[in-house]
Amino acid sequence: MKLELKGITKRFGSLVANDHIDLVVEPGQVHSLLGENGAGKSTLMNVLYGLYEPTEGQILLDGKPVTFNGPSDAMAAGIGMVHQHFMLVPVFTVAENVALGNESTRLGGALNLQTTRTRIREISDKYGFDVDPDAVVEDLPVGVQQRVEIIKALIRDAEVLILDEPTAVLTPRETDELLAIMRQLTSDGKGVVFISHKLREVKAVSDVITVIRRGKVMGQAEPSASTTELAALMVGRSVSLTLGREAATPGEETFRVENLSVLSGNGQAVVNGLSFGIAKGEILAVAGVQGNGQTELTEAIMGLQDHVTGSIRLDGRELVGMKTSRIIDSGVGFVPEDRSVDGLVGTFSVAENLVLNQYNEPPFARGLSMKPSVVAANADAKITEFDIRTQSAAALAGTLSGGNQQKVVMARELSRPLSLFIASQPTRGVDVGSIEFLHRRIIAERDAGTPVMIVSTELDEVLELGDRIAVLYGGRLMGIVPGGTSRNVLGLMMAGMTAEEALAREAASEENNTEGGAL
Amino acid sequence: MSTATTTAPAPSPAPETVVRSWKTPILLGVLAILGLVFFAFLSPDTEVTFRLTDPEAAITLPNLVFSARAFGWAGAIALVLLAAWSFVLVRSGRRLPLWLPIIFGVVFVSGFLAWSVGSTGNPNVALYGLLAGSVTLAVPLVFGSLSGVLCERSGVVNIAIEGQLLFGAFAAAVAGSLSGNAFIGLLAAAIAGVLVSLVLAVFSIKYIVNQVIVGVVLNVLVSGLTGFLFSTVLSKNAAELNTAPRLPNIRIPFLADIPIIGPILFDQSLIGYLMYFAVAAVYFGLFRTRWGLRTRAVGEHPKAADTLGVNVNRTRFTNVLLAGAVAGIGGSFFTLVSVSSFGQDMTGGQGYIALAALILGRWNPLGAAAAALLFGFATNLQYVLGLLGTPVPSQFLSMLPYVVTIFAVAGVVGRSRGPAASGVPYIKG
Amino acid sequence: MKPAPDAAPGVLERIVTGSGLVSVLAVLMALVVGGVLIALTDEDTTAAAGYLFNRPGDFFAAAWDAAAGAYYSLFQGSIVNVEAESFTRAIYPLTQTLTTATPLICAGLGVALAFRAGLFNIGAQGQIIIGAALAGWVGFTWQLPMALHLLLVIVAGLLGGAIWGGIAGLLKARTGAHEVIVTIMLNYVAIQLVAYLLTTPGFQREGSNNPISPQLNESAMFPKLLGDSFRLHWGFVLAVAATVFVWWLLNRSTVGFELRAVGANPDAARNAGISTTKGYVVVMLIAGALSGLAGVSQVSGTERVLTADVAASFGFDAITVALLGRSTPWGTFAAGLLFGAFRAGGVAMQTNTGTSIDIVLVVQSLIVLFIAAPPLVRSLFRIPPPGAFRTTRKSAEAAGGAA
Amino acid sequence: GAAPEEEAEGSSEAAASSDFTGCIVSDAGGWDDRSFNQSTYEGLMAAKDALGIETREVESKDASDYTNNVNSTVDAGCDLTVTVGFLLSDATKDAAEANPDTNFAIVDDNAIELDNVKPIIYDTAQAAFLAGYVAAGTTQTGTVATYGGMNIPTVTIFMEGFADGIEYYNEENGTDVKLLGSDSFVDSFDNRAAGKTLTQNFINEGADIIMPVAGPVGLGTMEAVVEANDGGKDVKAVWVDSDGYETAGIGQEYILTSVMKLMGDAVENIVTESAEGNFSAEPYVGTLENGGVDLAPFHDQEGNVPEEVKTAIEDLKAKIIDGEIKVESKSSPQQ
Ligand SMILES: Nc1ncnc2c1ncn2[C@@H]1O[C@H](COP(=O)(O)OP(=O)(O)OP(=O)(O)O)[C@@H](O)[C@H]1O
Ligand SMILES: Nc1ncnc2c1ncn2[C@@H]1O[C@H](COP(=O)(O)OP(=O)(O)OP(=O)(O)O)[C@@H](O)[C@H]1O
Ligand SMILES: [Mg+2]
Ligand SMILES: [Mg+2]
Repeated sequence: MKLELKGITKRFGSLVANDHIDLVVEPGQVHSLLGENGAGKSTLMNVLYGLYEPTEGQILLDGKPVTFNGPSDAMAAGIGMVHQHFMLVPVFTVAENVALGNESTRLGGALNLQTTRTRIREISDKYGFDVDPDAVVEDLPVGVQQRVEIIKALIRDAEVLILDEPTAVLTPRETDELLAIMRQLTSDGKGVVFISHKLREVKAVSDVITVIRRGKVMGQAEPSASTTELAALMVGRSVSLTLGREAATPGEETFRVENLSVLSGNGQAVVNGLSFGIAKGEILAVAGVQGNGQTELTEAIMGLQDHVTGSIRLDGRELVGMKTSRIIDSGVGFVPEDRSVDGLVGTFSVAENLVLNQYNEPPFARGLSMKPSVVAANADAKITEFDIRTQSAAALAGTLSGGNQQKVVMARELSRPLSLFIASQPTRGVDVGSIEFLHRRIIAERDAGTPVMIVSTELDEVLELGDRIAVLYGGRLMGIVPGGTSRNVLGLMMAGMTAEEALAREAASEENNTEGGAL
Repeated sequence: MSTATTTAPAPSPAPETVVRSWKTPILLGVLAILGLVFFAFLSPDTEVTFRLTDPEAAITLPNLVFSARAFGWAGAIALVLLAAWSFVLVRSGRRLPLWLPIIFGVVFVSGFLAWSVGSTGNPNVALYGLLAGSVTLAVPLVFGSLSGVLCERSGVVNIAIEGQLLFGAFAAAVAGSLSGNAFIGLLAAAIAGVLVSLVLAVFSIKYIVNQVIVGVVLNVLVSGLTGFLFSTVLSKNAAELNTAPRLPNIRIPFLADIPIIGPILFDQSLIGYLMYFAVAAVYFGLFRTRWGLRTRAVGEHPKAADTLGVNVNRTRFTNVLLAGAVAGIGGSFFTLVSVSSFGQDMTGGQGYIALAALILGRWNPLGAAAAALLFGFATNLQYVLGLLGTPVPSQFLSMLPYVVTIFAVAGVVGRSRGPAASGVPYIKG
Repeated sequence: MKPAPDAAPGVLERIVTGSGLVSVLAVLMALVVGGVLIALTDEDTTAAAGYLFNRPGDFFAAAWDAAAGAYYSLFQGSIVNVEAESFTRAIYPLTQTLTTATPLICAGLGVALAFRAGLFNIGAQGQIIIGAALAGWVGFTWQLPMALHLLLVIVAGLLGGAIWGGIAGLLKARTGAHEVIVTIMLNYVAIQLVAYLLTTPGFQREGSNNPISPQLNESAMFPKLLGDSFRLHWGFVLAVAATVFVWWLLNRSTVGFELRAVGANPDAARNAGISTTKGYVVVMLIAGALSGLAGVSQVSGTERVLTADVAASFGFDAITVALLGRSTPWGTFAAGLLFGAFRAGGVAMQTNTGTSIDIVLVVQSLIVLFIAAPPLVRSLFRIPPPGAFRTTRKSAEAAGGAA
Repeated sequence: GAAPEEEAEGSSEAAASSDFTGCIVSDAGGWDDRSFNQSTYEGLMAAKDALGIETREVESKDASDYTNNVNSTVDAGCDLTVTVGFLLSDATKDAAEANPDTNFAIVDDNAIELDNVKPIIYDTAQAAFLAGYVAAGTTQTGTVATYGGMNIPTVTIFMEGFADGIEYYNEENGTDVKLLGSDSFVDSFDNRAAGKTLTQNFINEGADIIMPVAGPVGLGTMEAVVEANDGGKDVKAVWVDSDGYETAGIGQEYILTSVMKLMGDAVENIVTESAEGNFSAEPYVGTLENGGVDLAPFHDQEGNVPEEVKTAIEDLKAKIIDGEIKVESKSSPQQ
C-alpha cells in the first residue's frame, strides 16, 4: 500500500506544528523522519493516525484520498502506530491489550481471548518475538512491551507501520533486533515510517530520509549522508556534536557507595551490591538501558527508597537512613529523570519551583514566613542566567516547554553550594542548543570541585560527559571503564557483559579484524 | 547483525535481605491479643445458643449450643497460633497464603460473636435471622457500591451515590403511588438514578468540572429537591403521592427451605434477586466481555483506549448512566421493599457507606458486595446485641459498623489503588 | 530576550467575558430555577393553573407573587429588613447572616486547606462536634476568669477538632487509608460519642436527664460584637482572623508551601525533601482545628449549649462552601457569607411565606454547579469565551510579526 | 376548572377571626415526624379552624435554626409561639425574656419558669404502663419487645413505663413475660429500614408484640409486622403518640393499642385560652387523669385481648389516677 501525504498543515492555536508537509511512503520501504524536538514529527504521525484532524491537506492511500475520523478509521485502512509513549494498559495482559478495540466475542458479547492468543502466538512465531499472551504488561521489560505494540498493529493487518522513537528505550542489542524486525516487515511488503533522533540507526535502516524543521519539510537526505550533514539539515546550522573540554583533575574521593542494595516492594533486588566512589572534580557517568536500577540507585542516594542496605557516605557522613530533606541540606543536588513528575510542581510558579527545596531556608524564609520578594528576585536572576524562556517568573511551570522545564530544575540545583551533584537524563527532551549550555554548566560544576554523577541512557551523552563510565545491568555493576571507551564495549556491557569480558571480546574482534555487527 | 552470544552475568547470589511487610502479622497479632483478652480471659461463663433455623421452618436443624468460655479459649488459641504462624512466615521471607487471613477473619468473627452474645443477658440468638437481616440491610449498599464500581472503573469518581439512591427512592415512591404499580415505581427509580447520573456525566465529562465537586453538590441538590417536594407536595397528598405499593417477597419453593441460606437466597423481593443478578452481571461484564475490557481500559489508560478506536468519553458517559440506573434501583429498595413511603433524607448517608464499601472491596464488584455485606452484618449484629441486652452503652454499639470500617480500611486495604485514571477527565489531543 | 508579558486584557473584554459576569449569571440562573420550583409548588399558582386557559394572567401573576415573595423575604431575612421600625431591627438580618456564616467560614477553611494538600476532608462535621464537645465541657465545668476561660475554651475546641482531623491524617500517612472513608466514618463515631457523653452526668444539666448540656459559663462566652441586641459575637472576628491566617499559611508560610506542594505533586514534593506523610498529618491537624473553631463559635458564641446536634449541617455545608470558594481562603470566606445569608434568610422566607427552607439547598447547589461550569453559562448566554479577543489580537500580532 | 370569582376574598373567612396570631416552631424532626411535632402542629391547625386565627409554621432543619426561628416568629408578630421539644428550651427562654409581651408554650420541657412561658409536659409512663400490662396479658409467646429511636427521656419514658407495666403484670399473675430491647435504639428517627430489620430480629427472638418509640421508624416495624402476619405468624404492634389505627396508614389491623400523648388537644386548648386572653404560665402536665395521655381503643384487636385484661386495665387506670399505683420512671417529668 502506498501512502501519500499532501500539504498537511496542523495548527494548535497560533502555533503551526505542521506546515504543508508532503510525504510518500512506498511499500517495502523504511522511510525515516528526522527533526529536532518539537519539529512536528509526532504531530504529523498523529494526523496520519487519525488522532488529530489536519487543519489542511490530504492523505492518499494507493492514490485514493481518505479521511480518518479517529484511529479506528486509520487502523481499518491498514495503518498501525507504535507511539513514542507506549499506549498499553499496564494492568492488562498482553492478550487483553492486543484485543482491546478489536475484540472477538462469543454470543452475548462475552470475550473470546482464545482467538487473540492464537494470533499473538502466530505473529510472535513468525517474527521471533517470544511474547507470552498471558503475561501482565507492567511486568514485562520495555523491549517486550514494544513488541506487544507492534503485535497490536500487525494483528490489525497494518500495511504501513509508524514507529515513533521506538529505540529510545532499547539496549543497543534490542535496537539491532528491532531494526531486523523492520527489515523483515519491509520484505513482507509493508511500509515503515521510522522516527528517531539517533542518526546512526536512521542511516543503517532507512531507504528514504525526510528532514523536518519547524513544521516544514527541509528536504530528503540519502542514508549515506554523514551524521554531521544530517544534523546540520535538522537544526539549520552546523552543530558541533562534541564539546571540546578540559580533562578532569580528580581530587579526593568524598563520595563512596559500598555494597548498596535496594529492594523493590515485592522483594526483588533492583540494585544489587553496588560499590563505587566519585572524587571531587570528576564526572561518573552511569550508563544502562532504562530499568536496570539507575532510578533506584539515585533515589537510594536521595533517601527516597525504602529498602536500602549497604552504605552511602558523603564527606564521611552516612546517608543511608537519613531523611531526604537532610540529604538535600548536606549539599546534594539532584535532577530527577522525569522532570514534570518528580522535579517540578506544574501548578506552582516558576519562581516557586526555583526554590522548591530551599523554600524554608534563608534567604527565602525567616522562621515560618517566606519572603516572596526574595523568591521573586532569585527567579529573575535564574531566568536570565539560564535563559529560561517563560512569560514571567509568575508563570506556572507546567506551561513551559519541556526543555525550559528542565532548565528550571537544573537552575535550581546548580545554584547552591553542592557537595555532590546527581543528574538523571539531564538533557532529555532538550534541543541541541540547550544541551550544549547544560553540558557546559555540568562541567563547570565539576571543575568547581564537586563530585558529579550523571545517569543517562544516551550513549552520546555518557561519552560526552563521563570521565569514567559505569554500566548497570539488572541492578548490578558491569564495571567502570574510562571515559571514551568504545561504543561496542559499552553496548556489550549494557547487554549484560562484564567490563573484562566486553573488553576482551572487543580486543579479540579487533585482532581478527572482523566486522562488528553492532552499530 | 551481532552474533549475540551474550555471556549471561553470573547467577546473582540471593539478595541478603528480603522485603518484609510486617503490616499483616502486626494486625493479626493485635487482633489475636484482643481475642485472647476478651474471648478467652474475659469470656462469660455461659452457655450460648445459636439457632440455625426457624422452629416453624420446613427443615429444622438442631441448635448450636456450646460454652462461651470453652469456645472463646479455643478460638483465641487458634488466633494466636495463626498470628504466630504469619510472623514465622514473614520472618522467613515467604509469602502469606491467602487462606491465612481469611481463616483468621472467620475465627475472629465467630469468636467475637460467641463472646458478645455470651455476654448479653440472654445468650440465645437466631443466627439465621442475624444473617438474613444483614443481607436486607446491605441491599441498597450493594447497589450503591456497584454504581460506584461502574463509574470508577471507567474513570469517573462517583460521590453522588447518595443522591442517586435518594432520588431513586423518591421516584419509586411517587411513581409507584401514582400508578399503583410497583414495577413502574422500579422503572421510575432507575430513570431517576439515570437523571442524577446525567448531570454528573454532563458536568464532569462535557464541562470537565471536578468530579468530586459535582458529586458532593449533586447529593445536596437531590436532598434539597426531594426535601422541598416532600414538604410542599408529598406530605400534603400522602395518599395519592406517597403510598407506594410494595414489591412482595417471591419465595422459591423447596429452595427457600434450605436452612440458613434458603431464606437469604431464595426468599427475596424482586430487588433482592436483582441484587444477586447485578453483582454477577457486573462482575461478568467487567472481566469477561468486550464492554468490560473497554470500560477498564478507559478507566486505566484512556489514551491507549483512544488510540485503539475506543470512544473514551462515550464509554464513560454510558457507564455513568448505567451506574445511575443501578443505584436508582437500589434506592427503590427503600420505598418499594423496606417501607412503602418516602421520608426526607431517608437514605441517611448510605450512599457514603456504599462508597466506603467500594473502596474496601477494591473496586471489584464481588469485593464491594462482600464489603457491603460486612457492613450490613456489623449493623445487624449491633441491633441483635442491643435487643439481647448487652452491658455496652447503645451508642458504642452504634459505632461498631463505622469502627469496623476504619479498621478494615486502615488495616486490610491500605494503599490499594483504584483505577489509574479515575477522577481524571479525558481531554482529547 | 524574554518575551514581553501579555498586555492586560481590556476593560470591556473583562466585563464581557470576565468570570465575574459568569458568576453573577450563575447565581441568577440558580435563583430562577429555584423560583420556578417555588412557583410551581405554590398553592395559589396551582389553583390558577387549573384555569390557565381561561385567565393565564392569574397563573403568571400567582407564580410571580410566589417566587418574588419568597425571594423578597429571603433578602429581608438576610441583608436588611426594610420594613423594620428601628435601625437595629433593620440591620439585624445582616448580623444574623454574619453569625451563621461564622461556623461555615471556619469549617469551610478546614475543608479548603485539606483540599489544597490533596486531601478530601469530608470529616468537618465530626471535627466540629468533637471540638464543640471539648470546648463546651471546658466552658461549663471550669470556673475561671473571663479572658483565660474563653482562651482555654478556644484552645480546647481547636484541640478537639485537631485530634479528630489528625486521626484521619495519621491513618492516611501510616497506612494509606483513604481519607474520604476514614473521615466519613469518624463523623458517625463523633456523633455517637457525643450522644453518649450527653447521657453522662458530667455533661447533663443538673436535675435533668435530657441530652443537653448546661449553658456555658458567662466567662467562657464570646462577647457580643455589637451589643446585646444582636447575636453577632466575637467568633466572627475570629473567623476573619482564621481566614487571614489560612491565607498567610497557604501563600506566605513555609508550611503552606509544603502543603501545597504535597497537594499539587506529591512526587516532586518528596524529591524536594518534603515529607508527604508529615504533610498529611499536619494539614489534617490544622484543618481539624479550623473545624474545631467552628464548633467553638457554635457552642460558646451562638448556641451556648452542647447538644448532639450542635454541628447542625455546617460540616457538610462547609464542603460546598470550600468548593464554591475554589479552596482559596478569601473565596471560602465569600462563599461562607453567601451561604450564611441563604441560611439566615431562609428562616425568614419560611416564616413569612411558608416556603420550605429546602429550596435554599437547591439554589445553593445549583450555584456551585453553574459556577463550576463557566462554558455552560457562557453558551446559554452566548458570552464569548475568555481570551477570545486576546487570541485574535495575538494572531494578528503574529501575522504582523511574520510579515 | 372554572376561575373563581375575582372578589372571593374576605367573604369566607370567619368574621370572628381575631387578629390573634398563633405560631409554632418545630425541632429538627419536622412536621411529618408522626410524633410530637406533628400532633402539636395539628393542634394549632385545629385551633385555627375553630377560631379563624392567623398562624405561622416554622420548621427547623437543625439545631442551629432554633434561636433564629423562635426570634423570627416574634418578628412576625406572633402572640403565642408554641415551641416543640426540650432542645428549644434555651431559645424559647431567651426569646421570652427579651419579649415579655409575647407568650410562649413549650412542649416536653418544664425547665423555664417565666410568666409568659407555659410548659406542656406529659407523664407518658402512665399510659405506657397500661400498654405494657395489655401486652403482657395478650402475648402468646411470652415475649414482647420495644425499642427507641434515640436514647432520650421523651423516648425512654415510653419504654420504661411499658417495662413497668409488664413487670406489674408478672407480679400480679405470677407469669414470666419477657421484655426484649429495653435498651435498643436505632439512633435515628428516619431510618425505617433499620426499624424493620430490628423488628424482624425481635420476631426471630420470639417477640409477638412490639412497641417502636421512634417516630417514622415505627413504620418499618409495621412493615415487618405485616410481613410476619402474611407469613403466617401472629405478631402485633403497639403504636405511640397518636392512635396508630388512625394514623399509621399501614397494618392498622395489627395494632394492639397505642400509647397516646394527646398533644393536639392540649395545644388547641392552650391556643384557645390564649386567644381569649386567658394565657397562664401554669405548666400543663398531661396525665391519665386529665386525658393528656391515654391508651387507645383496641379496634380490630378487641377480640384478642382477654376480658380479664380489659377489666384489669380499667381498674389500673383508676388506681393510677387516684395515686394508689405510682408509675415512676427516671425519665418522668420532674415537677
Ligand atoms: N496538543 C497540542 N497542543 C498544542 N501544541 C502542541 C500539541 N501537541 C504538540 N504541540 C506542539 O507542536 C509542536 C510539535 O510537536 P511534536 O510533538 O510533533 O514534536 P516532535 O517533532 O515529535 O518532537 P520530539 O522529537 O520531541 O518528539 C511542538 O511545539 C509542540 O509543543
Ligand atoms: N498541550 C499543549 N497545549 C498548549 N501548549 C503546549 C502544549 N504542549 C506544548 N505546548 C507549548 O508549545 C511550545 C513548545 O513545546 P515543546 O515542549 O514541544 O517545545 P520544544 O520545542 O521541545 O522546546 P524546548 O526546546 O524548550 O524543549 C511551548 O511553548 C509549550 O508551552
Ligand atoms: Mg520538546
Ligand atoms: Mg515526538
